[in-house]
Amino acid sequence: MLDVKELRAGYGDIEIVHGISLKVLDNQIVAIVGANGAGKSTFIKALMGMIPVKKGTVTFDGQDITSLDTNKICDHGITLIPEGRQLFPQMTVEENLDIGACTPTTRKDRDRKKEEMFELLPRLRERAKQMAGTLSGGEQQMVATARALMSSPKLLVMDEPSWGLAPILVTELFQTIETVRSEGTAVLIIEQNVATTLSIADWGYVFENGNVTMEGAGSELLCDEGLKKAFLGI
Amino acid sequence: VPQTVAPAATEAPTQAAAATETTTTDSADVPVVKIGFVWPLTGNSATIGQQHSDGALMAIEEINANGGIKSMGGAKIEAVVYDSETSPDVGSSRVETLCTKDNVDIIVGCYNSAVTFPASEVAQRYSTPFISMGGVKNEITERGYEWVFRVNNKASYDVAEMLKGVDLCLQASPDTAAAVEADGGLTYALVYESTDWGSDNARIWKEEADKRGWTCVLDEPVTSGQSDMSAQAIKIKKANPDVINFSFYTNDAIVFTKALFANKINPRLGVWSVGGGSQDAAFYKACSPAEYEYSFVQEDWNVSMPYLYDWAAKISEDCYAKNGYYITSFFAQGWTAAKVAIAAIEAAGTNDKEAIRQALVNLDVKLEDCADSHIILTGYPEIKFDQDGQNTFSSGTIIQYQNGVQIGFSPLSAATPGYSPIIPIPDDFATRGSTSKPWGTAPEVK
Amino acid sequence: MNTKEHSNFFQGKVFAILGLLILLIVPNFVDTNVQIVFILILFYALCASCWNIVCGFVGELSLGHAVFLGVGAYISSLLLMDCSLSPWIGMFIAAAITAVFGVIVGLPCFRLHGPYFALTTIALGELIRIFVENNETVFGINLRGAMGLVLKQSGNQFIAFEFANKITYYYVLVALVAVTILVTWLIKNSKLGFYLTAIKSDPDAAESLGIKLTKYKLIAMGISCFLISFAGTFYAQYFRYVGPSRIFSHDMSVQIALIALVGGQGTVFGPLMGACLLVPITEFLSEEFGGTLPGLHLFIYGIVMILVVLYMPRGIFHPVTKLFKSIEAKLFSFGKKSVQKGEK
Amino acid sequence: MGEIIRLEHVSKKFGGLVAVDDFSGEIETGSIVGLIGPNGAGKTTLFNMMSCTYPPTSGKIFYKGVDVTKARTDTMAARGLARTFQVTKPFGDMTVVENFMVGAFLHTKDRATARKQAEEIYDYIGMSCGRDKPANETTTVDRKKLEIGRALATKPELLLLDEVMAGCNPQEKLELVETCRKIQKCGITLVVIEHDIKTIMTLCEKIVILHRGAKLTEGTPEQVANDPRAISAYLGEDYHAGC
Amino acid sequence: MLDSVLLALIYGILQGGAYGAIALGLSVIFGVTRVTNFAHGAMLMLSTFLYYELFTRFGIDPYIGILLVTPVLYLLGMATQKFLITPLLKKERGTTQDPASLLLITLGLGYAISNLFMMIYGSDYKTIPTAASRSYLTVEIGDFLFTTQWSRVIAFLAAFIIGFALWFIINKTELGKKIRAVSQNRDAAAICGVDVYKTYAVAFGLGIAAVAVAGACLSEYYFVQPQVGTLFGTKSFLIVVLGGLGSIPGAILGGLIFGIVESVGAQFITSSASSMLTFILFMIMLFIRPSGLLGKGGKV
Ligand SMILES: Nc1ncnc2c1ncn2[C@@H]1O[C@H](COP(=O)(O)OP(=O)(O)OP(=O)(O)O)[C@@H](O)[C@H]1O
Ligand SMILES: Nc1ncnc2c1ncn2[C@@H]1O[C@H](COP(=O)(O)OP(=O)(O)OP(=O)(O)O)[C@@H](O)[C@H]1O
Ligand SMILES: [Mg+2]
Ligand SMILES: [Mg+2]
Repeated sequence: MLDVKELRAGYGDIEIVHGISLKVLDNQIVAIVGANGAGKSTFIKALMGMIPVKKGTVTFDGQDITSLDTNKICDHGITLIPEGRQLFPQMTVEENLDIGACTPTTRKDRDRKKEEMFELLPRLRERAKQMAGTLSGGEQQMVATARALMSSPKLLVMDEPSWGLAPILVTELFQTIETVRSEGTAVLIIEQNVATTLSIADWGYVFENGNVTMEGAGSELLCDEGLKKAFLGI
Repeated sequence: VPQTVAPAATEAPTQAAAATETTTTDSADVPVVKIGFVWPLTGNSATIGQQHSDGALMAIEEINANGGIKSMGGAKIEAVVYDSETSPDVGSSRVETLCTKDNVDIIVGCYNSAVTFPASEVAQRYSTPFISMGGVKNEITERGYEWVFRVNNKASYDVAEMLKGVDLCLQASPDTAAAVEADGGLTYALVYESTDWGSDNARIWKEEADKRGWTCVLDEPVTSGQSDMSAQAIKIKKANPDVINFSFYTNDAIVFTKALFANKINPRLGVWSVGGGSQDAAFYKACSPAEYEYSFVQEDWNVSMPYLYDWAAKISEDCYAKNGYYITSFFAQGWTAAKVAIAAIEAAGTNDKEAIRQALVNLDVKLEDCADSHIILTGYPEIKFDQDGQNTFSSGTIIQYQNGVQIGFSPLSAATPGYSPIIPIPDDFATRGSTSKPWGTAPEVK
Repeated sequence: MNTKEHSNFFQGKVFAILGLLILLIVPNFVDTNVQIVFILILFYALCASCWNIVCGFVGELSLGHAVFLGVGAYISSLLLMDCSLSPWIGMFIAAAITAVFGVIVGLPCFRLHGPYFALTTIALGELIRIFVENNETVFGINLRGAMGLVLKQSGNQFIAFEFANKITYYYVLVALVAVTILVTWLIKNSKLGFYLTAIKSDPDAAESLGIKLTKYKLIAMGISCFLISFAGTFYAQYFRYVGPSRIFSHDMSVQIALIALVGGQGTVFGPLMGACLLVPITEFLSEEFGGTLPGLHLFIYGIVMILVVLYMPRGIFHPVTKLFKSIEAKLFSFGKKSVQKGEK
Repeated sequence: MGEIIRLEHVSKKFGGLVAVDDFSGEIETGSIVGLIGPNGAGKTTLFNMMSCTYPPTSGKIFYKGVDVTKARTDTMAARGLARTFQVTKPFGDMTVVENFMVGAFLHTKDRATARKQAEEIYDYIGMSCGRDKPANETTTVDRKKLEIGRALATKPELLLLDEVMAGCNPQEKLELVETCRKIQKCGITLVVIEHDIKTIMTLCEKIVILHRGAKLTEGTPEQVANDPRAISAYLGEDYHAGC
Repeated sequence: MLDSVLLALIYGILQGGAYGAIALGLSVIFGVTRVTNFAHGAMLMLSTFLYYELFTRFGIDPYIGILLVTPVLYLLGMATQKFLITPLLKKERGTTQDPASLLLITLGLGYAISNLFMMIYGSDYKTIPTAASRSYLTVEIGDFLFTTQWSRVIAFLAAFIIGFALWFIINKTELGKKIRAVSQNRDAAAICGVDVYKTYAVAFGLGIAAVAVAGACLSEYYFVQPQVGTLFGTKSFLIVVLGGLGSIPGAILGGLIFGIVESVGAQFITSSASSMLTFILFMIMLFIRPSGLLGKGGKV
């Protein structure tokens, strides 16, 4: 469903991502792993139209979405859980979720979706009326996840969702991801938690200095010796 | 390019005329005389500066159309106009530019006293004659500068005239005078903007009033730029003075006048204005006649001029045709200051600055001799500078609005024949202004 | 910050030196009328540089800095008028008092941030203006209220800070500007400069590193006020008149801030560049159009500001030095290659 | 050795929310203490109070025996307490080394000395992005290291690290663990907040688990790992099983 | 004495409401876009000139003119955002936005607008002599006379109407939710599918539209002149800051405080001293509450 070809992007004059091609098929979990600074987040930003694409194309469900405005890309059914939460600090948790479904098409389902989210993450129901800015780091991450799911996206992009999460929650998070996929949403995930991620991923890409150096089925990659050395510290 | 009215503006018609005949004079031969003007064309007193400018430029146009400076072989006059932005440093820089770059022969300016101070000093330094116009601060001509002259009055003259006007009113209505006396003597309220101009007027008024034994019941400086003066009106009402004296520029004058009227404040000897905003044509467009009915204004010119002299009436008509208003104090000031500058050059017969200065020192123009020269539009009986460079004859008129018409009554020489001040002010708020004529209407001489 | 800017500045050195030479020498050979513009350029450059020392480094926008200019002007002029003290001495007394005044005022103000700070400084400026306009005497000192201070001419005496020709005034300013820029440069490369820049980027982090926010802001404020007071003395002596409605005006404050911002805040030479760009434009437009079409010059001024911001949002300093650098690189590309090799 | 910092019945309320609830404890000079707990347990809040970013609602804090409950952040730094921020706060306009210099200026006025110290720190914590890279162009790990280095530059005796390893991959985490050990060897006391249990278990001598603002348990890594309350509240059965 | 203080209080409240009405737009714009719109006064002035033209050319009363002028100003506001501010924000995308450049650009715009009108209309003071400005609300009980133009009363009421309308839009509508989201985190809003720049433009437009309504009320009792903006501009800033930037009730509250202090204060000290008093009070209040009376705590 997502097909990225030869994407090049960067900040200002500096090119960070040097021609990356990547595919996400229907109902797949695709993982991107790589060292810090490999350009994973930059790739995602370019994909989402948050920084300009220098070269290459992004097609989604057969439509060219290269360099559209971020909100237009969202309209196509891609949502992002950005690096570092990015909530609306002075709005309540509930309002944060509302914004997650604010386009005319998604708004219809809003209340039902919200209920679903509260079921999924009960902590949020407790905090529904609290200002998001005063939540703890982990609570904020939950809000960010729930907010992204509010619009029932076709593709969910997650940039380090386990950042700052307690181990219990990390486990829950990965369960959530599988639940989401089982409901028909494809997932593109960036994670430092390489082992767990690759174990649930259908396909994985390894980024290094803005290039894809390796790709393959999640379980295959897990067994790769070089990878083990580089990321798993074994 | 600074505004150069002269040759370009007036030559067009004359050239057209000349073309049908034959070329008479080679325009390149005609020497040019330059007069520099610095006025507030933006900022708080911009409307006033604009009227000065209108007056001066019309005066120059008139001279140029009538053959220029005769003693210099018909030299054309070129006006160089700058905006002072109502700022002392900009104003004095512009005067410096006039002295150095434009090399003008004489300078006229700058209306605001605060600008005139440093600006006239620059002229003094460059030994260029400077005619102060508008600025009433006493000290302008009290610094011993031989290059600085002032055509118009000092602040102390303004106030003295007004107090004399109040005296006249008391004389005109002995009943009122007796009533005032019975209440323990005359009381007055001073309301003024807290700039040097406003506070100066208030200070001088107080000094003069003390001599007469009058009591100050309210001394109220107001920061300029008010959008409501009800609070001040309440205060005045409580103080209940016999006379209110105010000094405001146009914007505050409008707001103040409206507040007084709304609150039905009616001091028995009237509301007196030092001028400033209430001499501005814009003031009368903004206020209805009912609001300024019966009020007294110290006009810096003789409002009867157009009715007393045909030539002045003609200028007033021309002014209306060109600018959309009849002569105002500011127009007259600009006109006369420009004319004085021209007269000095005419008398000097040369561009030499020292000669022009000498001509100014020796200048002596009487109103009755102005039938052809039209120098004195300000209604002074005479223009002659004392050793300080101050024109000691400069005087304004005290007028009262009666049925919307300006009626002059002090000094007696400028009185509109057949009228006397209406004192005490009638309490006719319900009908006031209903029979008023539009502003600028001439009084019917009885 | 430092290293980068240094290299920038020194790489554009041909132009920098050229520019400074123009500022130093050219005024000798032009009409008085042009000299006036040069004087105004340096005067505003001086004020803007002082503004920059506190606001540019700390990152707060003061829109009331004219107050300190005015206080300096008033004190030195009063000392001259009432105590017959030469402005050369008076200006140091004035500077010291202004600095103390600045610190006292800064103490509460620097608790505020962003727009709150900016607008409080506006209020402060207006307050002082109205206060001086309405009070003839303060603590027994005759301030002469709204009338302002008129300095008498005393003949062209050096001791009285009064000179026959503009060029002398100009060189006095050159000295003052040079001192200010030197001070700015020294600050920028000292502990103080690092601390101020740190405070600007993240006050919380700065505080956790042991930086006393208020203390360093106030030191900067004191230095800024000390120096701007000289500009005040110069203003008073040059125009020989100090009126509260101008020197304490909001317009003056905004003008000072504008020049520094357009030049590039937090840079050593930015304010000077800003003044070199804006002052001639204002002067030229005001002279050309002030008399014929009142308002046009300020209209164009506004448009210029918009354009500068749209195309150079961080001020003209960096783009201009970059431009100079590239021109220079082209002009001297010859000799440069060998130099580069040598460097490596 | 004695304790470097002691908290007595410290509580912090935000409006109605109790973030830290009657917490008491102390930290031995020279040790590495781990502070763990679920999200929102009040770990960062505890750090903020220890570094005097805001005062506790009630309770007292003693640093080296002195009551610092109402002290200010900047004076704490001068007394030898440094911290990092969970959300990194680099001085973006400055280069990496200049960031360190800001810290180093706490003990020197001289620019050259500060620069020298800053460069030493750059080498010491093993950064590789280039000394003169603008701080806002650095990667996540480098930002974390930048935070640590800047804090180190103030020559602290007590260093509070708030999730410096979050967002790092295992390899990088190992590096950081080494760095922490190195720092401890220099005689600096460390308090570390971290969610990665494996890392914290290997690094710390003592672990405190915070739960809903209160101390749930404390002890050596083994004690904690086997504490049933810790397992149910925080570590999860999975983790326990995994061990 | 009591009489006059009571009167002054009423006048002060009326005047304060009018101040609040003018300041509201400023507050909204700041709240959303974090732009301190220094062109606020100029835009107010611009709207009064439009009412003036409508009145003199077509005899349309400003209160009716609102229907025509407000949409125009709304578009103007949107255009300002779109062509001047959005490019700046886009340029600085990712980095924190620099308040200085936004200040400069709005200041420049203010200069340009007010001087453009200076060129076109000159510096004359013009008034719009409508029925409301010429008819008075008078309450006379014995010696006690309260009288004011109806237009001032309407201006006072307008403050609450505009305030309520804005509050409603921002807090109770879907659009408002988006506006608030954008104001708090534009990147996050974008990934939620909100068109950030359009929302900014809408918010800016709303703020300017509110100014246009206030302008109609103002032009009914004050005069029309290119300098009017400077006068009310500065005051609006102080009011908004006093009330708390971005807070709608705060703007009205700030206005009322200013109006009351000016008016009642003048009964005890001179008017110019009471203007000083407002400034002093302003500063004292800020030092006590650094983010304004109703401002949300913390840094802005
Ligand atoms: N705003 C920016 N401006 C300039 N360079 C940047 C910016 N943000 C990131 N970079 C640079 O881009 C490179 C890649 O960063 P990116 O955030 O994409 O890495 P990542 O793979 O997501 O790593 P991480 O695991 O740290 O999130 C880094 O070298 C970083 O220095
Ligand atoms: N300034 C504040 N105002 C109101 N509530 C706050 C504030 N800061 C923190 N809180 C609340 O206090 C609780 C503790 O927050 P804290 O940041 O200390 O958690 P934490 O243990 O660091 O969590 P995490 O591991 O997710 O960072 C949270 O519920 C949070 O919502
Ligand atoms: Mg990343
Ligand atoms: Mg935390």
